[in-house]
Amino acid sequence: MIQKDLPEVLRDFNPLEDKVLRVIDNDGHVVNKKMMPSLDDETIIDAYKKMLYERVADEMAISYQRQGRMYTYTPNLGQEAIHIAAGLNIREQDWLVPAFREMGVLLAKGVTMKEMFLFYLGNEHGGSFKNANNTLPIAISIGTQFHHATGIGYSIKQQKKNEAVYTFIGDGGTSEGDFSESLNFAGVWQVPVIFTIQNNQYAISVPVESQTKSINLAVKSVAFGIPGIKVDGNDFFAMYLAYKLAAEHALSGKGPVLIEAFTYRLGAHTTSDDPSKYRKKEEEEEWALVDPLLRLEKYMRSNNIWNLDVEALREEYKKEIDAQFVDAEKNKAYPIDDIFNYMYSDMPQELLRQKAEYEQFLSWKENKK
Amino acid sequence: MIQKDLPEVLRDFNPLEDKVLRVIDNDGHVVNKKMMPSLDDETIIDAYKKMLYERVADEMAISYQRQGRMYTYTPNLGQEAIHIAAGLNIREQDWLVPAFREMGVLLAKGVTMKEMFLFYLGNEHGGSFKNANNTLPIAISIGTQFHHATGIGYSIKQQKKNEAVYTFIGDGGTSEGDFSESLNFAGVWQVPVIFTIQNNQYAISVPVESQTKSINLAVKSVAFGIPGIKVDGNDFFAMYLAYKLAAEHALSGKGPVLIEAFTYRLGAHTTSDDPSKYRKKEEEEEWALVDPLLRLEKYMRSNNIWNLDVEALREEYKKEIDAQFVDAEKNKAYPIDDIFNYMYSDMPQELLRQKAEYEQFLSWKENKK
Amino acid sequence: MTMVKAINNALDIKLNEDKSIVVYGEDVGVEGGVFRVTEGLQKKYGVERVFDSPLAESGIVGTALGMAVSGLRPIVELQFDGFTYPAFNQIASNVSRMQNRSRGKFTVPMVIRFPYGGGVNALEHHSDSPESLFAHLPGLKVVVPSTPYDAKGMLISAIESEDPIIFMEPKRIYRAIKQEVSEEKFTLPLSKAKIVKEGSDVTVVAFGAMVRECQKAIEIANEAGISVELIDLRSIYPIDRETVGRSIRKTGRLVAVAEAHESFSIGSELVTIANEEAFLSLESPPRRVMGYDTVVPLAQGEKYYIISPERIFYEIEKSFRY
Amino acid sequence: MTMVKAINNALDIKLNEDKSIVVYGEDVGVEGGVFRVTEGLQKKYGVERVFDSPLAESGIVGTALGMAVSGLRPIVELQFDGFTYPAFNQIASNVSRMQNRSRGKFTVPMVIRFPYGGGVNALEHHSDSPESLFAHLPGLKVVVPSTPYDAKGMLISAIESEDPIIFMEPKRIYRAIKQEVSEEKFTLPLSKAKIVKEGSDVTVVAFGAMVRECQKAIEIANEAGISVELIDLRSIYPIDRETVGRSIRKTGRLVAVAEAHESFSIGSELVTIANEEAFLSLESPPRRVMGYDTVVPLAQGEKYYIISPERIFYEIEKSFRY
Ligand SMILES: Cc1ncc(C[n+]2csc(CCOP(=O)(O)OP(=O)(O)O)c2C)c(N)n1
Ligand SMILES: Cc1ncc(C[n+]2csc(CCOP(=O)(O)OP(=O)(O)O)c2C)c(N)n1
Ligand SMILES: [Mg+2]
Ligand SMILES: [Mg+2]
Repeated sequence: MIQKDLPEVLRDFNPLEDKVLRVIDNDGHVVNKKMMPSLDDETIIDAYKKMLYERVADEMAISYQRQGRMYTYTPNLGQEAIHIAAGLNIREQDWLVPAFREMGVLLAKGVTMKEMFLFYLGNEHGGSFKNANNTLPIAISIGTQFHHATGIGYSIKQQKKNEAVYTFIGDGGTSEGDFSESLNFAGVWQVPVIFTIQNNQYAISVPVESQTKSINLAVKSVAFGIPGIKVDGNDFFAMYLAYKLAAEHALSGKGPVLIEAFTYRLGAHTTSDDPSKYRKKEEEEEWALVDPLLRLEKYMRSNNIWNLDVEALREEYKKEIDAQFVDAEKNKAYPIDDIFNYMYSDMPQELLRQKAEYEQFLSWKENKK
Repeated sequence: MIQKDLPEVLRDFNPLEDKVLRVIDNDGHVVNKKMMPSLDDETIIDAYKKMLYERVADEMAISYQRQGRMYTYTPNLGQEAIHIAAGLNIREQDWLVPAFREMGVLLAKGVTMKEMFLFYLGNEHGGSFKNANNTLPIAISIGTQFHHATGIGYSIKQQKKNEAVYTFIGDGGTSEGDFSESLNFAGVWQVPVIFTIQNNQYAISVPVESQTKSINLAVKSVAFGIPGIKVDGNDFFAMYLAYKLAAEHALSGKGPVLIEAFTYRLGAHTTSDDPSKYRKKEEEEEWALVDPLLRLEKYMRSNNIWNLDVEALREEYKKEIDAQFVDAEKNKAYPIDDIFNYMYSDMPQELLRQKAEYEQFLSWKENKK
Repeated sequence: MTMVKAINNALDIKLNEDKSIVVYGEDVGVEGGVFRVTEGLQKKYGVERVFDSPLAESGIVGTALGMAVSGLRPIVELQFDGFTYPAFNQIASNVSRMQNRSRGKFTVPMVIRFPYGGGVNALEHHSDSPESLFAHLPGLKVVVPSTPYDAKGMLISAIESEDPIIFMEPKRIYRAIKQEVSEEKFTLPLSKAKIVKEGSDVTVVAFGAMVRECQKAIEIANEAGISVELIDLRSIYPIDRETVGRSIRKTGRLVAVAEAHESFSIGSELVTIANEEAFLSLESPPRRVMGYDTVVPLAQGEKYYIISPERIFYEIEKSFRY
Repeated sequence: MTMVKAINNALDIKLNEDKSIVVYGEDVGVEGGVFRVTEGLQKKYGVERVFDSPLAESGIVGTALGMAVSGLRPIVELQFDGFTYPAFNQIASNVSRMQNRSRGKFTVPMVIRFPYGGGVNALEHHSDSPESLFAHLPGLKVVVPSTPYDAKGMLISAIESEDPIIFMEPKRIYRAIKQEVSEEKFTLPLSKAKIVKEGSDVTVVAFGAMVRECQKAIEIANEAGISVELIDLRSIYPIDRETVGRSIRKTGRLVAVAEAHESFSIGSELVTIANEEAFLSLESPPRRVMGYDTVVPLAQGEKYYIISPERIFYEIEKSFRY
């Protein structure tokens, strides 16, 4: 009954019945022909390569962190199908309001690995995503970003622009008040926002079963009168279709959509986290078998469009990514102005005074030597 | 499908289909025999009298405010069936976590009109509800009380007590993050809490249609995996049944229930509010016809248990209530200690110092005369 | 005009002038706000620009931030001081920080307005003075007018600022002071204090509804032969330390008056500024005259909490005679 | 023991002693907390008493209040300083006020623990020092230990208090300081400052991770022939003004060191107390040495923000030579 607002083709996937949109199965076989998005081979190959790139970038980042060359890092391992599917749909003029585990979508908006590294090296300039159009910085205070997305949706609607907003949250994030508030605002305002819950089944150590008793997360849409759909988040085609239809829905003025992308966090929460404290190796191994890259590869192989030399690609990406890291690592300059200059457009005297005092201290220190 | 957790007899009333639990119609005729709670005549007469008492108390309070003898007051007009039905079910040991528009339930817990008046005369002692067992003060910061109720529910469950919690919120309050968060916690913890939304269709001037796009408010329960039911809030019998079954459900360890009591705020939001600014006289008149007192009276008349002289009762209540008001009004004593003494169990030096300074000022002032 | 009218007038002027402005909050549309500050604006500018939001302060502020980074200039109303707290996380974690976080890629031109302060016999949560909480958060400017004229000019400046502004309105004098205020557009600087009255013996610093109480206290002081300089702070963050410092260097004495709880407050900040700017001139201990560290009492007890002209005079005299 | 171990030990002792105590928050159960402070407790006391909650700080604090008025004594963990803000409304509107609102019918025996402060190369929102925000709210007590010993004794006292306690843990020294601490139960007063080192020229007041930095600064000062008295505040609200005042009356000088933004802060409060308690003894302007009014920078910029022993010494010397 809420689902009547969904694009027709999705209506069979009622989260109230815990239905899941799926196009290929774990072996890469198409299980739902009707829903297979029509993508040409190049696009599929390109998608695989982008997923691989994100994977390699993650692996590299983890190793830099292990080498002590970078601070705590948040990997995306296992969630790449979601990101690349969103990334292929999001347009230059669309808005991206990220949480903190959507690197592939950021890359699609034009963020570079150098910027990502700079951010994780502790430099705010990395996190500003200067050249990524209509892209907000990473949101760390969980849930708050959903309100920003809804507000941007209001701007778009009020100014009659041809834009949509993509925003993301984790399964744990659905417990925050802001999650519910913002979906409710979005429903009332009927704004063009595509809300994605990346349900990777854990919030750090807490399994989603301890997070909520709702039958799934897509069903939460019912509370706010907006359409919701649960999608197999490790199925690139299902995710692609979901975003394509959600974008059409949003852009045609029909309001927001909530997508639950059901997936699994293959890695640790961050490089400071040790999942063996709270989950079984077997579980991880089981999910490794349905790795989104593996699944897409299987599909491509059985459809004879697999022509990739993954090892060669990996080497190529590694080199390219390492060059970006080294470039970021070189950037050790952090002028003291960077602390003060961006707090305000019109900097108050009070900050100028504080800076001047600090500079006095610095010159005293200099003189002591 | 969520509704499977509801008491069997309520399962036909699925909020997903926007069904409403109703026992008598607007003319007081029983429309659902099966659901008619078995109440003896005295109980029904007693319920009517309690509703009338709350009604008269409201009218008196409004007139005291108009006479300038009391500050802003929040009337309950039109919502009495909900309050008296809850009040007849809530037990000495059960907890009441009120919002600010449930006077009838407070009275059932042992709060007196004198206390209510004292509170609205601006004295905190009125709002402490000293003699009402397990009753929290009025909650003004909307939504916050739902968390308190859930926490109390946890205490009860953890300590295996035979207690339930009754808590209330308005339709507007369902938009606050705390509303959603607390239902989610309650679902995960499976606590014995009966959450009531008094949907009186307005949040001050804002109609419920501008508050949310969900098909009704009971359906919000689906997002948190707890049973929910929409009840005709002007139908005393329906409300009674709903509370009876919800209490059984909660007390048998089956977890929380969300009740939407669909009603109408017959009066102003508060005595400072003027509803003619935002709603039509005709709408008010229409709803006046389905006044819960009128409906119960019609039922009683057609079932030959109407033996009340309402005018006499009104006079009796007026006198009794006025005596309580006058008593409250007399209480002008407000020792300065009242400001400081209740902030802490173990009062910090800092407060003692502040009080001493103020007393120095007072004695200076005294000396000046 | 009253302050209510002046604020309404400022909103009207800016809504008319700048299509990117939107005004929303609880009951600000049809109802025109519980204090009637936004009266008539929805009718004039339509429901797309002046509207009621769902009842959720975090949502109101959080969505406004989204609007502010995407081409609109939202002005949101929070219904009372005590209901700013549900929005605290959005304010502290995002509104105040988005510009810094994005290294200036996004500015946050938005205004958060709300009535604050005591003295109106209100229920709990309707009498708070939370200025010190917001002033401690980096990235915000916090201002409070004390007259209809200032309210209008400062609000227009706030709306035109690229930085997020917390605009606190002293509800106690919403309608208590009438003043000739031009219907034309004018602006006032956001971070300048105003010397309300010059004097030589004691500096009194206040803002909002307390300015008027200080004026009454000064009359008593005059009779007692004490010459008071009264400064209306207007900006809580940043504090105009030049004006405040200069005055204290002249008088050697500070009495800082505000309604909030005294600990960790604007009063403490002013005492600190007195030390930083005028240490060698101080002739008596700079002094806070403020509310206690207690909940603001309900109507019957508020007389003890609220700061009377007499009490201000008492402190002025003590400072003077020290 | 490290401070992490000492806090764990305090929780263990109290959980064992008092069945009404529950411990919960994000990842405190199986995981034992992101800093391992609650490690092993769920195993020992069961999931009914030590457990993970859904991810919602307002919910964690709001439900704890419900528990506290109904017979339990909850100890909740908020994962980081910057994630206390979503709980701000529950803290400001209810936790701090329920006892007053109910005229003592209900007390609120609960502890809100969280790691705070900078110096650990963290992401945004993981380095804040929000003590001044909580200290301005009437009805709370705010404490910060600086050693494992204090952490244990103060936490046990906090748990036993009938009043709600904000218990801030300096994450930077969670494991940096080891100390002999008895495994037995002991308590420490919650509102007493500690004189860490006596001295006669300058009073330095600090708390949490800054105490250790001040100790380093004092070594430099010693060499320069300046005798510093170091006070570890331990209680932020209320401040032990007796101890602080007595020291400043002796030395005539105050340097207040803290990590938070300097405006409207604990530093301002200490300067004010110096004026109120020791005005006639002051020989130089009491001084705040604190963070700027900026977001705490990420790792690369944090060196500018963080307060070094050198900078503290610089201020001590300036104060001394004034
Ligand atoms: C408001 C807030 N509270 C707590 C945290 C600390 N924290 C960071 S990530 C995380 C778990 C998030 O889980 P989920 O939403 O499922 O996202 P995931 O990490 O799985 O992508 C927590 C508790 C935070 N960042 N923000
Ligand atoms: C957090 C918060 N925000 C705003 C208010 C101001 N306020 C008081 S009542 C009210 C409307 C409440 O509407 P509803 O929840 O439907 O309850 P009703 O008044 O209809 O019983 C508002 C906005 C408040 N008390 N608390
Ligand atoms: Mg997750
Ligand atoms: Mg209502």
